[in-house]
Amino acid sequence: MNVYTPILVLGILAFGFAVFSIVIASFTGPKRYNRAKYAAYECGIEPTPQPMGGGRFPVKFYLTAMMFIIFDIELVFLYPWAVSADALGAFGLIAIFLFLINLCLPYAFEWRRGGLEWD
Amino acid sequence: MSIDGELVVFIICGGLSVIGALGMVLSRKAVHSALFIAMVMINLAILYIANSAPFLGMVQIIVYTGAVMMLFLFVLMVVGVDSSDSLIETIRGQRLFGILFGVALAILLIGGIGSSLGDKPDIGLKAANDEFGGNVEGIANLIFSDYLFAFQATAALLITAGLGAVILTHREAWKPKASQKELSVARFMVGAGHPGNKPNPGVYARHNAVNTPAILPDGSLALDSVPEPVRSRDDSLIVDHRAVSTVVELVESEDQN
Amino acid sequence: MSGSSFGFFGTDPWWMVILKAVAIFGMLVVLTLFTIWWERRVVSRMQNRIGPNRVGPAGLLQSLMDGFKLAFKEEIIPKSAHVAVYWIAPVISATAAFLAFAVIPFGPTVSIFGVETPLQLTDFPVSVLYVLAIASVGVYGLVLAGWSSGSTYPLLGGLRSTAQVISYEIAMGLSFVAVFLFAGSMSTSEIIAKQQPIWFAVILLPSFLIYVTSMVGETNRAPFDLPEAEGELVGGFHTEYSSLKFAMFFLAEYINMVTVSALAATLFLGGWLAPWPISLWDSANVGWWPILWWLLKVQLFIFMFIWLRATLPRLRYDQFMKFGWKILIPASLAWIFIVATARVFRDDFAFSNQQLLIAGAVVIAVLLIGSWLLQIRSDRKQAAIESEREQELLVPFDAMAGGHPVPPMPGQVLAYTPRRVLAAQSVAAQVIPPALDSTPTEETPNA
Amino acid sequence: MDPIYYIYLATLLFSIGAIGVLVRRNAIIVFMSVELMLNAANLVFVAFARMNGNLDGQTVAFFVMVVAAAEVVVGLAIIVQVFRTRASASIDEPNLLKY
Repeated sequence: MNVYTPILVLGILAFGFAVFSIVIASFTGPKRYNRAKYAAYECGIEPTPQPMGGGRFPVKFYLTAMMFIIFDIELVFLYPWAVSADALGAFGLIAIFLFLINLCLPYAFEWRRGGLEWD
Repeated sequence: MSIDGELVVFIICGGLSVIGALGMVLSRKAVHSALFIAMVMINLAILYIANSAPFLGMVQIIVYTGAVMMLFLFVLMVVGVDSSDSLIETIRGQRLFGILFGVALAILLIGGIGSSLGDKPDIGLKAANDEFGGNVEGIANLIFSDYLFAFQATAALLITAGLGAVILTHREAWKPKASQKELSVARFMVGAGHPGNKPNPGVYARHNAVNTPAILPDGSLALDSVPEPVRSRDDSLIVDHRAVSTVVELVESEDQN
Repeated sequence: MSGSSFGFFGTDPWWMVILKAVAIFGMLVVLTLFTIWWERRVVSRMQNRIGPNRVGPAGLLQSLMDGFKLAFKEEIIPKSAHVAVYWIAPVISATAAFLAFAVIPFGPTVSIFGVETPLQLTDFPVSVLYVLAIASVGVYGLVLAGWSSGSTYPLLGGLRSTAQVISYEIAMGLSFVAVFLFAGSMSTSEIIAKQQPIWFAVILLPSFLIYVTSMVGETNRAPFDLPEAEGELVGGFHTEYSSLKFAMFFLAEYINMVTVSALAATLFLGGWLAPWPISLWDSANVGWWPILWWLLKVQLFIFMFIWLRATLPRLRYDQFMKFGWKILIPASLAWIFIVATARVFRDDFAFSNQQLLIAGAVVIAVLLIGSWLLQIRSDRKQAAIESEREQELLVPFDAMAGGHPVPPMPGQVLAYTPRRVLAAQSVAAQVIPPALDSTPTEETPNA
Repeated sequence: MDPIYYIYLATLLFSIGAIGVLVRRNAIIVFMSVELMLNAANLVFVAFARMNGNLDGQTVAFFVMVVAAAEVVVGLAIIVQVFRTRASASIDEPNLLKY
């Protein structure tokens, strides 16, 4: 019984509860077919399969996710340092300081180029 | 081959990851293969934890499944979701040779590794982990001593990645964003079309859909009331309800086709 | 008070593990139902109305009955939905919401049926990272729900709320760094053991404030819940969901709220440690009492969520994305620098606390004034651009200015030659219809 | 349990990734197969770290993950550019970009 089996037990419990309640819904609920009900919510017209936004690519989502990856990597490097900061002392501080300054450059560049503004 | 906890975990997670990998390669929809590979990554994270690498398992889920696959999903949902593969093969028989090559690679590697590493002792990481007080501290000590140069090099790599992505995708706006004042001035300029807001679609009509133009007091259709994207798509979408006596007829006619 | 040694975790008998898991599961479901009821009551009291009081004593069973009602509602799966992913999304959301609670400590070691065990399901050296990992898996539920519903409103809602959760997850992660710096470890029980003398909220106040703000953004709550705003994107990513699948998202949202509050209590308010006046009573941190302190702290945070929802107006999407990216992240980075250098100066160069406080205050003051001046400068530059562009707007672009005709730059418009003005008037004439019985096809202006 | 099985699993995943790269035509799927191959390499690093008893394997796997993430950032930026000009993400179009 190592440290991780309780997580498995809670996971099975939660997964079972979620699947059980979703499967029940299809039996307990009534079934009344009505064409309008099953149409997707598009203010009343059939959505022709168009590329979303008419082919224009909302680049803001891509840029946010990209910036998230860069900061995620920064985060993941910060944690080992933070945990053993006392052992690493001043040397560790300078190394992390340089690392963070380096990672602020793409952030500053995107800020300046307006990648962070949502219109 | 003693049946212990780790073997059970290996069989379950290993099997799931192989199924996920096959699903990723074979699935029709791109988002499904993204989900399959996310499943593979989570199973690999569990295998890392089984190999006494908890920090790496968590990093795998946070950085890889949480961020990289999220970027994939973002791009997939907005770009290539429905761009299914074109089945024409530029190189004749590419599909067949690809699979043959893959299988040959697998057999070669397993054979080679199996014979050479058969009797490797399994020292295990108990000692290494506890030397600095834990797995994370051990990795931190390594990063800040032997791998310091690689650590700073990844920072430089991330600068180039960040700059490259912004330059490639972010288009500088030609003219600065129009302020509220400029917008209203442009709206009332000559030839700018209908300055006020247009009648809502479906007003006075028998159907409240967006593609039903409003009827003006003198009985003619106000085409401006149909929103521009619908109008620009094709005129067949604009439904004129004046001719149809009842809405029921319309609904049934649509049910037939 | 026995510090957390990992010897305790992983040695529970199997029935104890199941007992603890079921207890946590039950507590979470009951806490969710209670939070839903409590939120509706508090929000209504703040708006001078009574709130649910019909079902059960003072309306306590209201949310339970809502659950049952949702079970009996019709299951509508839209025609354009991708059914497999449509089913998986709520399961991912709900399971991830429950799993995050495996590492939250509720109390010290206590004897249950004669077995000495800590009041915590499990703990390992990277447990706070585990919570972050589960949170990022939970985000999958949002984005998949949005995409699988098929129509554009849920897709946009799903993408927007995912972008928001991602942005605030960074600020949350950065606020953990200062806590790990002081606690020296990432396991929740260790962090609580280190908070015994003084809570981290007191010595790391900026991190605490950043965490509380990003907590609200992370769960799509209160002032940051634009993707689900009725006026904006109808229902956000769960527009097309009905009956119990919708209940799963609802349950996942409230459990996420409880999880981030429990994490806030654990990391910053000393989890189950008794607050100051009660901690003087010596047996306050022993036995079953600490669960009460833990519950009070979590309810304090949940009350804050509800209070925010009842009072603050909803922020626009670009405003809180700007807030997330441009204010929270630089602030937490600066705070990490300050804390790290202060610790190094204190340990290696033996600065006294008093000197460090002065130096820290000076640095923070310099940063604040600097950002304030930057803001003024950029505002003034913006106003200058605006006024300069206004003059430019009044003077129409003259193609023949340099003697030789020059094409307009993008954004500049050619002066209206008479022919175009005439065409514009004819277009205007079109709008007034010539006759009564013209069929729609003739209507399209031929200019 | 003999850690050699992890290495067999990793080679299996690696070859499935290789097949994916060779067979599939959608640029994003090819990119995901490359990610799968990188993950298989990480698993081998972790298995060897355990066999040899030091943490170097895990640290290198950690760096491989970071580099793969940076690679995805730029790779997807290029795929997005190809989509913007060609409105399709198939891997045949990029060579037309030079015209």
